[in-house]
Amino acid sequence: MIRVSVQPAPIDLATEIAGAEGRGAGGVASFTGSVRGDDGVTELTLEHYPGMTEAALIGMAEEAWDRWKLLSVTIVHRVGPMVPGDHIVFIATAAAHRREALESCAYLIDRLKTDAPFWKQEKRGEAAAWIEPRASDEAAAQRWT
Amino acid sequence: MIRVSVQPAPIDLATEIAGAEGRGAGGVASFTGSVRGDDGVTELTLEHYPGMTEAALIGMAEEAWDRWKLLSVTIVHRVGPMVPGDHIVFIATAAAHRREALESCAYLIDRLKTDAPFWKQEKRGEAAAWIEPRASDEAAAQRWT
Amino acid sequence: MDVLYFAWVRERIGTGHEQVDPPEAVVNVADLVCWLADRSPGHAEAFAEPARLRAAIDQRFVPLDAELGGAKEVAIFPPVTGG
Amino acid sequence: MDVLYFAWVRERIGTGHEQVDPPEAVVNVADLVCWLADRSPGHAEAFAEPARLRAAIDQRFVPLDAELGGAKEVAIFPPVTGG
Repeated sequence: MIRVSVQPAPIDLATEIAGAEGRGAGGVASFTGSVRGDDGVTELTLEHYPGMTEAALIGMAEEAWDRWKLLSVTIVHRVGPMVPGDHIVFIATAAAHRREALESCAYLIDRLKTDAPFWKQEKRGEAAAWIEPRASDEAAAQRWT
Repeated sequence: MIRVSVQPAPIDLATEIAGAEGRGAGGVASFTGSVRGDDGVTELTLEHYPGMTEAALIGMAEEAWDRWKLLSVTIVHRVGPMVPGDHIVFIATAAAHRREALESCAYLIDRLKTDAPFWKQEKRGEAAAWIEPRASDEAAAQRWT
Repeated sequence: MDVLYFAWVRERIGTGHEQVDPPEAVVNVADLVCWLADRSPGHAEAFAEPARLRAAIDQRFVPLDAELGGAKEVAIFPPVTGG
Repeated sequence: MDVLYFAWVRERIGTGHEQVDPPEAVVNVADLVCWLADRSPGHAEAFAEPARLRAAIDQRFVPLDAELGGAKEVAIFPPVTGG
């Protein structure tokens, strides 16, 4: 089962993690990314490319599915305005054994950082700034190739 | 925050994952291990060494905390009889960035497999068998040293 | 041809979408960016540093030297920062 | 000294706990296992292959050649299989 959702609504972790358990799964790995409030950020807005975003996420989910023989892949990404503490992204992978689940989950978050059309804008009070990509994210994605 | 629980009660994933988010966490990684029903297993019983188990889990949580500068560590391990689909173990780690959360979560499940006093007995109908340790688990734990 | 803009490229240009009909000399994405830059001061500002731009043709990431071919939808945007 | 058994060691011996008072010649865990093996056919069976045994002294994992010292609690069990 592959589930991909790009949504303005808050991510319901309880529902998503329960839904992520594939039949026969021995292990489910998940990653949840949240808006950090350190550094004075008061709001974070996620812009994306409707249509292409969903296709890109489904493409990565399918690659992970084949590479690690997964039983389920869930990718939920929020878009629009968020505040510190809100969940931006939830990824979960289920496999017969833990290694496949853990590795594919790390792969998906690394790929998602560099290969899906999302853009983050931070607000600190009235001041808005688009986030620059980090070289470390590019390096993280490269290690899977 | 370090939370360790060794319990006969079912693991409530929704509560545990919500509780695992440390203040200021940018990422939470989790791993949930479940009883697999393949191979004809009808019941799994987890025996443990009361007192030593909790101390061993707290020890590993503290090591991960120091090594990855974590914001929270949660380890919940069920004991007693379980059926296929039941959750055996839930591990979650929260950190400012994803790499620390993902790595420490993988570390903890590898360590837990080899360094905590749990023993699994599988039942297939009337036939009961204690599970033998797997060499791959030992190798997985070794890679962190 | 539909051209889409995102993030600060969109903000500088002042719109997220326009329809354009580039001349035949516009062969690849870099050519298109160069040609679009003349449309307004906002376009010129958005496209001042091509090294900071990324692109997609018909919803697939491509390098800036990718040929447009029969592209229906070209998107120009900054490097992505999701997750 | 309290001796604890777990998993199939416990099952073969028929109890998870006994109090014993080993002689001075019993210096390390391997000596203790050897000495305990004489207590019953169940003990003998449980301890037939020392390579399959693991141990803890006062709730810390130790190798079988670890000295007992002033140990209050020694546990003998198969390799662990949790998680």
